[in-house]
Amino acid sequence: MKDGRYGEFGGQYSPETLMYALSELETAYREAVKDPTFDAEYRRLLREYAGRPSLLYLAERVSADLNTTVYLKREDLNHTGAHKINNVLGQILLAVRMGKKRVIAETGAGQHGVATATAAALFGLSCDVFMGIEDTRRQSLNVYRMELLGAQVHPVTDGTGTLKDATSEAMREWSRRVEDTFYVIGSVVGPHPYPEIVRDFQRVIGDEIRAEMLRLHGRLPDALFACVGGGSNAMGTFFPFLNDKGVRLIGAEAGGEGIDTDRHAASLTKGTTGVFHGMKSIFLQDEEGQIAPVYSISAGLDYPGIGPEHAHLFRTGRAEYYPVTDEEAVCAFEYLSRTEGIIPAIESAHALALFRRMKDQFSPDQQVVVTLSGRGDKDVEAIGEYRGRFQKEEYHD
Amino acid sequence: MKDGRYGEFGGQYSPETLMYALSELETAYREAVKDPTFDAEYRRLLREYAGRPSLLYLAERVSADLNTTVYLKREDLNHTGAHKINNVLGQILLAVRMGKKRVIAETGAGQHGVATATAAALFGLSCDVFMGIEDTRRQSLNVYRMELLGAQVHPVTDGTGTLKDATSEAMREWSRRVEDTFYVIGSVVGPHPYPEIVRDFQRVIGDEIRAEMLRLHGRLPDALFACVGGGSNAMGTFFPFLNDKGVRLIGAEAGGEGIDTDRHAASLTKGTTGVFHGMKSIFLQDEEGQIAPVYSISAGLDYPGIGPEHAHLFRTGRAEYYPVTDEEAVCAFEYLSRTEGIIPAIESAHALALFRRMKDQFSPDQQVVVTLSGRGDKDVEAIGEYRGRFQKEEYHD
Amino acid sequence: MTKNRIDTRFAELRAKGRKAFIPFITAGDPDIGTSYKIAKELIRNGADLIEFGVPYSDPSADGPVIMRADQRALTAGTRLKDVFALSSSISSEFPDIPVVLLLYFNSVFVYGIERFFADCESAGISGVILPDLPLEEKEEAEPQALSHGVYLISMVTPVSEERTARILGQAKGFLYCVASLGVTGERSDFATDFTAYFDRLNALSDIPKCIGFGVSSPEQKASLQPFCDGVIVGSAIVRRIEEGIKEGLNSDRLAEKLGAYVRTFTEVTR
Amino acid sequence: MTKNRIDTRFAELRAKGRKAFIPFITAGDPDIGTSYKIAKELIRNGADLIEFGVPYSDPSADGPVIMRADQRALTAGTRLKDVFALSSSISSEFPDIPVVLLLYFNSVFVYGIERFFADCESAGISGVILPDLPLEEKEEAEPQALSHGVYLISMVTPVSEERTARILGQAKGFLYCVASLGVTGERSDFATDFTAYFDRLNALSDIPKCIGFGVSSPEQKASLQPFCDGVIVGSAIVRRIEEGIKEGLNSDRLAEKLGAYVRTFTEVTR
Ligand SMILES: Cc1ncc(COP(=O)(O)O)c(C=O)c1O
Ligand SMILES: Cc1ncc(COP(=O)(O)O)c(C=O)c1O
Repeated sequence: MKDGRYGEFGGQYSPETLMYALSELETAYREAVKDPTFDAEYRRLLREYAGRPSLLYLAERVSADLNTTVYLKREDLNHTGAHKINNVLGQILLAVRMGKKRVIAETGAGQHGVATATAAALFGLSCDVFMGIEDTRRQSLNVYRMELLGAQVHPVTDGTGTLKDATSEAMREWSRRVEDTFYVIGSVVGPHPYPEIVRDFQRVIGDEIRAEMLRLHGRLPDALFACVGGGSNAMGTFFPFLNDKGVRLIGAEAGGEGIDTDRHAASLTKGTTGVFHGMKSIFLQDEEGQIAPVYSISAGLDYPGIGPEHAHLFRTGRAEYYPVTDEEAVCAFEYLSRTEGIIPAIESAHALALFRRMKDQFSPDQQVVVTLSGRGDKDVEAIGEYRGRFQKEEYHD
Repeated sequence: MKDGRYGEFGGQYSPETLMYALSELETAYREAVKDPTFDAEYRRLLREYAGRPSLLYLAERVSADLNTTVYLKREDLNHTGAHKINNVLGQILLAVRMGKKRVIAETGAGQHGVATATAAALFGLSCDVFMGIEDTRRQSLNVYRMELLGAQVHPVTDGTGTLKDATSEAMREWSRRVEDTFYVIGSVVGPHPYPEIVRDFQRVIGDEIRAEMLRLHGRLPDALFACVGGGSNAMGTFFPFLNDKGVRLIGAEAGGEGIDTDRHAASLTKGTTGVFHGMKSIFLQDEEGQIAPVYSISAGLDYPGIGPEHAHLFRTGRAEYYPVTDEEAVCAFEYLSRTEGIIPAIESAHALALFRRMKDQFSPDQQVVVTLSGRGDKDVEAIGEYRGRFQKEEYHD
Repeated sequence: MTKNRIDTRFAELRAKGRKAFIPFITAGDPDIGTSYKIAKELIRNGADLIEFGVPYSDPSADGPVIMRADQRALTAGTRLKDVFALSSSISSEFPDIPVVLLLYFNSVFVYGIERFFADCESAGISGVILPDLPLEEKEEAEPQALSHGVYLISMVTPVSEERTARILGQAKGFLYCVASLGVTGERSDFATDFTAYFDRLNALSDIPKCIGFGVSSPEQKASLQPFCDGVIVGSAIVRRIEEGIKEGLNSDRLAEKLGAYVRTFTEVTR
Repeated sequence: MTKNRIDTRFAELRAKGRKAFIPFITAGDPDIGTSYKIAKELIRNGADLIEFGVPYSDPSADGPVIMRADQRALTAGTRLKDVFALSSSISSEFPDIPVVLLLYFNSVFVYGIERFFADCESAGISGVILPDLPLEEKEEAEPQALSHGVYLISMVTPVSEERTARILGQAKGFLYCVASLGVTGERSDFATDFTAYFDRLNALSDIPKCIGFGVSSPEQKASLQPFCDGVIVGSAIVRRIEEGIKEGLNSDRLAEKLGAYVRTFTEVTR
């Protein structure tokens, strides 16, 4: 497979303004991975700043309830509360290595923006984050967090005011300031080499799962579940197992209000091949390639495409992907909160919801790992609204 | 020293209705600590649920800026985001061991309530949390979190509607349902045996600091800083070092708008000996023992007293305590966010602020540990308001 | 040292085969002058002892009715010296009626334990109930109390379990038998099995036993009296004071109203 | 296969010592009929080539002015067939004027690459600019384009660095020289050192070179022309269309207004 291609997917469909920067990035990255001090510093930051390794948690009450053995990979316990920090620390180290003084990022749920602002603060870089205006409302707490971390948050009013528009705007900004700016992409999307870089920085999730499952059980898990927005936590989870045919790799897409409505973000299930945001992949679009407005209760999954490597795994059948509705995700969100005392990100709740739906495909002696990509504090208020709860007057004294 | 006494402080100043329950608790606790399976289960939960050990983080940029070596003990990375979970897991295990099916708790910042609701969910116990009405407003996100975890939150309208009133109400509720209810106290306060139990369940903080500092440097730190509300994170930090005279133990109290105003919660600095909430300790009160209304920007420090063991350490001079104003704490909150990409709880920011003020007492070759008792997500909005920021219109596109 | 009025009083009542009626009011609710008038009316209408609550900022063993009364009394500026003055007036005007204070230990501790009991003695106070000073902590105050002829009244509850014997072993004056779990406040019903409760208590000691916490009607009083030597009524009375205040009654009318209310208790199965 | 109009056009211009003026409009803004009228006026007022933008939902290389134009065109229901029809009319009415499309590669890819260029050929389209199909990905479309006599116009930027030689090595028709970093949109000033930029370009190839991205006034055009063979003006024109729409001009008035505006460019240093 040629560099940057995953079967027919991937590539580098970028404006010429960015092409030199992309090749510079690729060169810097190839050098960095060969440099042991880079890897050592990245590992040190994961350990001593992000707090890795993250827990592989045996969810006993869920296991008993669903009659399987379920482990949760607790990315929610990372500093800043999601898997996004793994990737950001790697990219920021690259940015520093390349002598950049300024970083930009797009963000959906705000987790990637918070992670980027965090790492930028840690390295004293200036940081601008682009966020759809709709998402700044859905995730206002994260807007505040980024500002506190010293980042400028730019609400993007174009289009649907969500992640795709934030991404477009970040790309525009990068092309304006490509010489002094490093663009920290938040998922396994965009032009090559981003999908590869982000996957490499997220594979620590799957590497840890693998090592821990071997340590605990002397064998690999039977299935891995993860949610897919752009697909970084899923790619990080799946990648180290790609050649282990016995391990089912299962992704949960945002089914929104249902894939028979036009209110969803189930790119693989309902999308077609296209070229957008620098990559060839599978997108929700019309017959002329106009990108469809998408929807999910989860800001982090509210994206009309998916990383090219997932498109390839989907087409080749190596991984499976199914849509999960808002309602199923919210139920799983509540279920895990009450059952294990763990409030998951609404994104991650999609993965758990999918596992709950598919539980009968697994026997009690099989082992399943669900990646909890982040914590749900950021979502609590929105879920309350979705449920029509939290009328303060209801309180009794 | 007699059981439950710390010099002149401590004791068991409780209504007769609760006395048998307290002795039952003490008996159960004494048996539990002797039972290796109890300790093993507690340690397992700390490791596999709370995510311990928590990181001891070398804050390089802060160290460079303040010209000392500063480690942060990262309790903010624990599941649920604060040190409170350490204690709660221990007490819930005790509750289960005692056959209780229901737990209650008071909460200030909401962190203890969230931790209790979390552990109650994990063990399938019913849970009621009492929270001052003022605090339900200051920390509304945590109210939502507790509800999601299946707890009932009862806003307390008495008095100043803060932690002291929530504590009184929890005690009332306990006396109503003492037979089937376990009262999970959130700090090293209350009647014996609570201060001892909570300290024992929090000493893991100090034990880990000690082991890690010895591993890293072969010697003990020169000073430990922690904030004191009731005093549990500070007691957990200090306790394993009580006999190490070379280690300065330094607590930060809530100085509010200044200790020369009547808007603060600096119990040790301005308080006198008294008896309240079941313990003899030092309280902010008038000449007839009426408890003073107190204030702090930090809901978790907004309490007119302190645990009896701290009162003893204060009187004997083994530990030092100084007030920190709201403004100093907010500055430290912002400082750490921007400098290290770590948003601390506003409570914890008091400890860091105190260290910043006292930095000249430490030379660059000395090592100081500041306990970051929790993460600041819960505070971001309130701090924004304090600063008069976050007018959405200010955004530029 | 003279004989404690409490002992005298219960001896008399036992001799007559009567049960004590002990009303409680918060001193200073709504002001100390009115408390004085109310107290006199209570006594005129049959109170055998009188219990004054000392208002406290954070009454953690009390329910909402008494919490509000404490708040009113504090707002009116009530201080310990006022409570002593009130007690002094009542105890001198009614030499047979024992005056008992109910207060949180902090009020005593911060005032100074020795000083407090000395002032009790001067004010003619016979007993002090400290709901948050259990057996285990009592030695901190009891020597001083006794040296001034004041009894620390012990409380016992249906869940005191094996502590019961120890409590009864050292109780003086009378035993405050908590009728049910929880804080002060009226109960429409008690879950407690009074027969078993009092069999246990009576087997342990002969001391006069009064039931309190939650007694809310003359009928309840009537049904509890057979078990014990007296009944304490607090929140039900304090609630009438609150109502009277809301109705805008002046202090004489308020005192009258309370007198009439208390008569409904004392008239029943005297 | 006939000679590509672009080559003919630039040969003529060079022969006359003239510089090309290339206006850009979004096809279908505000509707396809008006675009036709505007295009004719642009040509009558001196356009040497005409560039039609194909409206796209997410034009990530465009600034706000063209984003809004795309939005208007899509709202009006503009589809590729309309753009082909428009191009067809213009290319047949003005046999000398090359028509060039600017669109995102996804529009081509999803339509079908072979089908797309076949339809280009039928519509008399001479070139296609695909801003997100760089050198590295070009082979995916170029064979089909060329087999239908359509040039894929290459872009080069001041930050193409060592890529510049490769780009120029394969460029056909003319070279789109991006004037400055960033997306489309008017600039009051350029940071670019045009002398150095074009020395570099001219040393590498003789292909006609046109400057685009950000040219906002006749004066700017005048100052850039000496460096190159032509100037492309997009956002400045599209902004006048937007203004005309806001003023409520009908399509004839709008076309007239644009004709007059464009004349200010073509009159200057013709
Ligand atoms: C917690 C969480 N999970 C998942 C996602 C989706 O991203 P990805 O598919 O790249 O993991 C996001 C994106 O913001 C997120 O915040
Ligand atoms: C993060 C945090 N730190 C500190 C405190 C103060 O409690 P303590 O002094 O018992 O540690 C609280 C109380 O809620 C808290 O939430």
